[in-house]
Amino acid sequence: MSIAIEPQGPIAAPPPPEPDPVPVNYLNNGYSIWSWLFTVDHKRIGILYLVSISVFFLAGGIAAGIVRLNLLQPDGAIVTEDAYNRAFTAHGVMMLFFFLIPAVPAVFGNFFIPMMIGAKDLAFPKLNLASWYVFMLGAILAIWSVLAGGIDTGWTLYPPYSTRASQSHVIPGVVGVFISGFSSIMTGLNIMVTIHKMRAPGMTWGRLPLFVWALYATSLIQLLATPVVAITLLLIVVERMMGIGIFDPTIGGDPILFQHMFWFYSHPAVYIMILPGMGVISEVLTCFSRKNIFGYHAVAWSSVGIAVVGFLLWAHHMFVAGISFYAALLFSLLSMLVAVPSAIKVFNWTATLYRGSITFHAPMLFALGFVVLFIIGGLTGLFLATLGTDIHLHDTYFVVAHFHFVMVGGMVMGYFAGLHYWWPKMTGRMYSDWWSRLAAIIIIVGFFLTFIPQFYIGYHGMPRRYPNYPHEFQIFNVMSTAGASILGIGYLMPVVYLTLSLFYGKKASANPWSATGLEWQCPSPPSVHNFEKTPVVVCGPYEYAIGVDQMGRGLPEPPGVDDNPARRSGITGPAGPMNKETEVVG
Amino acid sequence: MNLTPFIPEIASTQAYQFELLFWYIAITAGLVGGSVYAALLYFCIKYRRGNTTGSTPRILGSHRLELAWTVMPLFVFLSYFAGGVIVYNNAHHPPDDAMEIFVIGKQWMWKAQYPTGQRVIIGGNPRNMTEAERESIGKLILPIGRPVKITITSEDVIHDFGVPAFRSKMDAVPGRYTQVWYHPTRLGEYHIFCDQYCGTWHSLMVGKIKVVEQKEFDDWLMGHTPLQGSRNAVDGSLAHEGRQLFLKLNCISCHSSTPNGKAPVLEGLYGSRVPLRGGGAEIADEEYIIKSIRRPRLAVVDGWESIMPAYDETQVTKEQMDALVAYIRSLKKGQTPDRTEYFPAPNGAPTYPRTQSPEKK
Amino acid sequence: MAEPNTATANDDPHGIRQDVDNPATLILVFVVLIGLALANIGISGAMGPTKLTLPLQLAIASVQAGLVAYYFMHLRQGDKVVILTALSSLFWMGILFVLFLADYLTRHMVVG
Amino acid sequence: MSASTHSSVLKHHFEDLGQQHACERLGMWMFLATEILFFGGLFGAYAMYRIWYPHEFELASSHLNRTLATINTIFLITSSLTMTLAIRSAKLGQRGALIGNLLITVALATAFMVVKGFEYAEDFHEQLVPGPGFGTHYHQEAISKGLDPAKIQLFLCFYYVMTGIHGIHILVGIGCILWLAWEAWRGTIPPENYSTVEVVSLYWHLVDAIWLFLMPLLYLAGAGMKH
Repeated sequence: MSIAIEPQGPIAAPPPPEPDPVPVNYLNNGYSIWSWLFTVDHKRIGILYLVSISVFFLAGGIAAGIVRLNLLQPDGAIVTEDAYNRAFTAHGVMMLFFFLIPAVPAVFGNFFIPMMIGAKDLAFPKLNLASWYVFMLGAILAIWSVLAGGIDTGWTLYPPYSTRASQSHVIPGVVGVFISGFSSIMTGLNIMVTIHKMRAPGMTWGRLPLFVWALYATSLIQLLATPVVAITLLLIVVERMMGIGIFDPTIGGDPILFQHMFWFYSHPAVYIMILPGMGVISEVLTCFSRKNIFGYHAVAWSSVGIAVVGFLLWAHHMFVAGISFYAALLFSLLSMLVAVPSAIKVFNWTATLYRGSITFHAPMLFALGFVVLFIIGGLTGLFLATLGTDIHLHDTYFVVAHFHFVMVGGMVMGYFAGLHYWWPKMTGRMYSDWWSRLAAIIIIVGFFLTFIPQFYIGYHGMPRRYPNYPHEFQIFNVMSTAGASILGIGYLMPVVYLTLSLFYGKKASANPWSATGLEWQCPSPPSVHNFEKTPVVVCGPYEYAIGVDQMGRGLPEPPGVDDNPARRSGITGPAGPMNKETEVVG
Repeated sequence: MNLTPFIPEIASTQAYQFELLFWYIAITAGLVGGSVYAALLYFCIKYRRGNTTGSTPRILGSHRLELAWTVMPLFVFLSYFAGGVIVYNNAHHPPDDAMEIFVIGKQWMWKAQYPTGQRVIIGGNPRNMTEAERESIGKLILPIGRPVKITITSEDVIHDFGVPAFRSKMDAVPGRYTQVWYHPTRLGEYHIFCDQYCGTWHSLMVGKIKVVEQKEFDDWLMGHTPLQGSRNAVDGSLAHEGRQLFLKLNCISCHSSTPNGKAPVLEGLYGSRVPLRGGGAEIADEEYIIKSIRRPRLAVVDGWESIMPAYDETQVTKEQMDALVAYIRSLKKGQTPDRTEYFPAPNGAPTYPRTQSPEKK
Repeated sequence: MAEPNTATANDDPHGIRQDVDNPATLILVFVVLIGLALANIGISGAMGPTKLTLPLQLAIASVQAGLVAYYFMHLRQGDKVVILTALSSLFWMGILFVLFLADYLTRHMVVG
Repeated sequence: MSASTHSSVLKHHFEDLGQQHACERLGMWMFLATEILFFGGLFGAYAMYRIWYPHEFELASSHLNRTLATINTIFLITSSLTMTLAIRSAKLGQRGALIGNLLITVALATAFMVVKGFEYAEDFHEQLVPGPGFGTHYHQEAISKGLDPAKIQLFLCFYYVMTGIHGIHILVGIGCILWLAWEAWRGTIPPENYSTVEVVSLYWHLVDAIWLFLMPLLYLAGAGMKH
C-alpha cells in the first residue's frame, strides 16, 4: 500500500470564521426560474429530479393511504371497488416508474457520480436536462390519466385486460410510462459513458467508490432492459387502439408473451431500484463504522453479477401463468443464483462493522434499517423463487409484503440514507440530528408493523388487489393500516426538518461526516464546476482506518458518539493522516 | 376458515407437501437471517464509538470467508430449488384416474362443469349475471380422498383459480388450457379466490369448495340429493350430447311437452314408477330406458299408442345410448326443449367471437 | 479511441484525417451488400419455404449487418468499450431469445 | 486549423477532443444497443409465433410486395454508403461534398418512405390488413390450404408494427440528417466536429441494418410460394 500523502488539509473547506463573502456555488449561481429550468449543471438537474420525485412519492403515498384505509373493513371502508382498483394502480405506477426507478440514479447518481469520479459534469449535460423534461412529460401524462379517471389495470398491465376489457384511461398512462422509460435510458447512458470515459487521473476501476459500481450496474440494466418494455408498452397501445394486436388470443396471440416481455424489463427493473440503494449503503456503513469495506471486489462484482444474472430469471413471476413446466424449472434454478450475490453483499456489510467504531447518526440508522429489512425481504424472496412454495404464495399478500420489504425497506431506506448522508453536501446545511434519528426509528418501527401482518395473511392465502376480503383477515389488515399510519408520519418528518434546515440549519462543513470520497473534497455546496483543478486519485475509496481521503489527504475528526454534527461546522480536522498505528488484517 | 392456528388448514396432499417445504425454507432461512441479525446487533453494541478508542484496523476482506459465504448459501438455495421441483412436479402431473372438472373463468365468475354435466357457477357479483347464472351459483363439490383434475381456461381476460387450503393456484388464460389437480384429504368448506387481477369485481370472483364424502358426492352427482347451486343443465356434458341426439333423432317431435304430443313427456321420468299397458309397472332406471329405446314394444306405457320405432345399434350406438340415458336422467320438470332449430354451443372452447380452434400444441 | 498526440502533421493536430475511409473500400463493401441483398431475394424465391430457407436468409442478413457494422459503422476503429457495447447488446438479445425459446419450445411438452 | 474553432468545438467539461469524440461515439453506440434491444423484443415475439405458426406466416408473407421491398433495400443500402462518404467529407473538411452527401442520403430516405407509402396503399386496397377489414379472399385461401386465417392476421400485425416503427426511425433519421446539413451549411461542422456526423451516421446504419433483417423475416418468408 503506497499512498502519497500531502501534508495539507482539505482544500475546499472554508475557513472557520463564517461571515466571509459567500463563494459562488451551484446554488447561488443564478436565482431565476430559467437558470434552473435551462440549466445543464448535473447538480441542479439532480435537484430538479429530487423535487419532482418527492412530489410523485407524495402522490403515490396518498394512493397507498387510500388503499390501506379502504382495507380497514372487509367490504371496503371508504371507496368503491373501481376507485380502489384505480388507487392501487396509481400507487404502483407512481411509486415504481416515477419514484423508485429515478430515485437514486437520477438524483444522487446525477449529482454525485461526476463528483465521485472527479469529473466536471456528466458526459452529455444537455441530454441530462432533456432526460428530466422527458421524465416530466411522461409523469404529466401519467398523472393526467389518473386525474382524468384513472387506470385500473394494475401496474403490470396484463392483456387482454389492459387491451380490451379495461374501461379506464390506459393509453395516456401507458404512453406516460413509455416516455419516462426514455428518460431512464438517457440517465443510464449518461452515467455509463461518464464512468467509462471521464474518470479523474488515478481513478481506476478498482478505486471507484462502490456507489459508482452500483450505479454502473444499474445503468447497464436501464440501457438493456428498458427498450424491451418500451416496445412492449407500444404494442399494448397499438393493440388497444386498433382492437387487434400480437397479444390477442382471438387471432392466435399469446397473452403470456406479454408477460415474458414485460418481466424481461420489470424483473431487472427491481434491480434498477435496489442496486443504487445497495451502493448508498456501502458508502454509509463504511463511513459511520470508520472501516474499509470488507471485500471490496466481492461487493463491486456482486453488483455487476446481480445486474447480469438479474436478466435471466424474469419468468419466476409466471410460475403459475401457464408457462412450460421445463421453463419454470430453469427459471427457478436461475432465480436461486441471484440470491447468492445479494447474500454476499449482506455478509460483507455485516463483516464491515466488525471491529469498527460505530456512530448512529441518521444515515447510519437508515443504512442499518436497510440491512435489517433487506435480509427479510431477500429471504422471503426465496419462498417465491422456489417452485413448490410459489404455487401457493404467488399473487398473495406474501408477495406484496416481500416486494415492499425489498423496495420500501430496502430502496426507500437506502434513498433516505443517501438523502441524509449527502444533504449537507447538496444544500450546505445541517439538519436536526435528534429529529432525524427519531424519524429513522419511527420509519423502521412503522415499517415492521405495516408489512409483517401482510406476510401472515399472504401465507393464509389472501390475494393481492382485493378490496373485499374474508372477515378473518380483518384484524391483520387493521394492524397493517395502523402501521402504515406510523410509517406515513415517519415519512413526513424528514420533509419538515429537512425543509427547516434549508432556512435555519447550521452551515455544513465540506466534510461533516469525515468521509473519504472525492465528493467531500468539494465545498458544501459544491462550486459550479465541482473541482478547481482535476483531482488526482491515489488510493481506494474507504481508507478510514488510515484516515485519508482518495486524494491521500488526512480526514477531519469524525463526529463523536454524542456529537451533534450540526455543532461541528467549521471543524476541518488535522492536516495529514491520523497519527496512529494502523493494524492491517487479512 | 379460522386463523387461530398459525398454519392454515391443510386440506390436500399437496398442501401437506407445501407445508413441509415452506417450513424447511422458513427454518433454514430463519437461522441464517437470525445469525446475521445477531452479528449485527453484537457488532453494533460491542463496536459502538463510545466503547472504542476511535481507531480501527484496516481489514480488507478474506478470500476464504468470501468463498464460504458464496458457496454455502448456494448449496442451501439449491436444496430449496430441489424441494420446490418435487412439489411442483407433483402439482403438475395429475394421476391418470383423476376425475376431470372443467372450469371456465369469466368476468367475474367461475363456471365449473362436471364430467356428468352438472354445472355450477362459483362466486361473482350477482348484479353482473344473467338470471340463469344467478340460479346456478353454488359451491364446487368435491369427493374426499379421490384425485380431481381441474382443466382451466378463460373466456375473456386472465384469471387465476386459487385454493389456499389446497395450496394450489393456476392462471386461466384465454385461448389456452391449464391444469391443476387436488387430492382432498379433509372434509369442509374452503375458499376459492381469483388471484390474477381481472377488473372491477376481481375481489368478488371468490367462492367455496366443499369437500364431502364419496357417497354424498355420488348422490349429488346423480341428482338424488339436491345440493344448492346445481341445476341439471348439462352443456357440454354427456347429457348435453344426449340432448343434441334427442333433437337430431326427432325424439322431440313425439316426446314433446305440447298438448298434442304423441308420446309421454320424459320430464322427471328417471327413477319414477311407470304404469304399463296391460297392468303392472316398472321403475324407470337405465335398464328400462335402454330397453324402451331398443325394443319399445316390449313395455308400452299405459294410455299411449305403441307407435315408437325400435332403434338398433346401427341407429343409436352404445355411446349415443349412454348419452341419451344421461340426458333423460337429467331431464327435470319444465326442461323439455320446445324448439328444435336452436341450442347453444357446448361450453367447451372459449367463446370469443373470432376464436378459432384452441391451441393444439 | 483516437490518440491525438500521435498526429504530427501540422494541419491535422487531432489525427482526424489519418483514419479517413478509403472510398474504394466503401464502394466495394457497398457492391457486396447489394449483391448479397439480391442473392438473398433470388435464393429465397428459388428455394421456396423450406426448413433451410430461414436460417440461410438470416445468415446472409447477418453477414450484411456485420459488414455494415465493421466498415460503415467503423467498428474496426472502435475502442474496446464500443465493441463491448455492440457485443453485449447482441448477447442480451441472445438471452431474450434463448429464454423465450426455453418456454415456447417446451410448452407443448407439458401434457399433465 | 485555428485555435478558436478548436475551443468552440471542445465542450467545457471535457479534457480534450479525443475524450469528447470517444464519449460521443460510445454514447451513440450505447443508444444503438438500446435500439437493438427495442427491435430485439419485437424480433423475439415474431420468432416465437413463427415457430408456432410457420405455414400461416409463410402464406401471409407471400402476399407482400417483394418488388417494392427490393427497391427499398437498394435505396437504404445506397443511403448508408452516402452517409459514410459524408463522414469522410467531414473529416477532410470538404463542406460542399459533406452537404451533397447528406442531401443524397435524405433523398434516398425520402424515396424509401414514398415507396413504402405506395406499398401500404396497395396493401390497404387489397384488404391485406388485420382486424375487421381483413379480406375475405385471404380468409378463404387460408381455409382452403388448411391453415388458420386468424394467424394470417397475426403476421399482418407484425408486418405493420415492424415496418411502421422502422418507418418512424427513418423519419427521425431524415430529420437528423437535414439538421446536420443545415449545420454544415452554417459551417459549424469543421473536421474537429466530425463526430457529430459520425454519431448520426451510426444511427442511420443501424436503421439500415434492421431493414436487412426485416426483409427476410417479413418479405422473404413466403418467397417462391405458389398460389
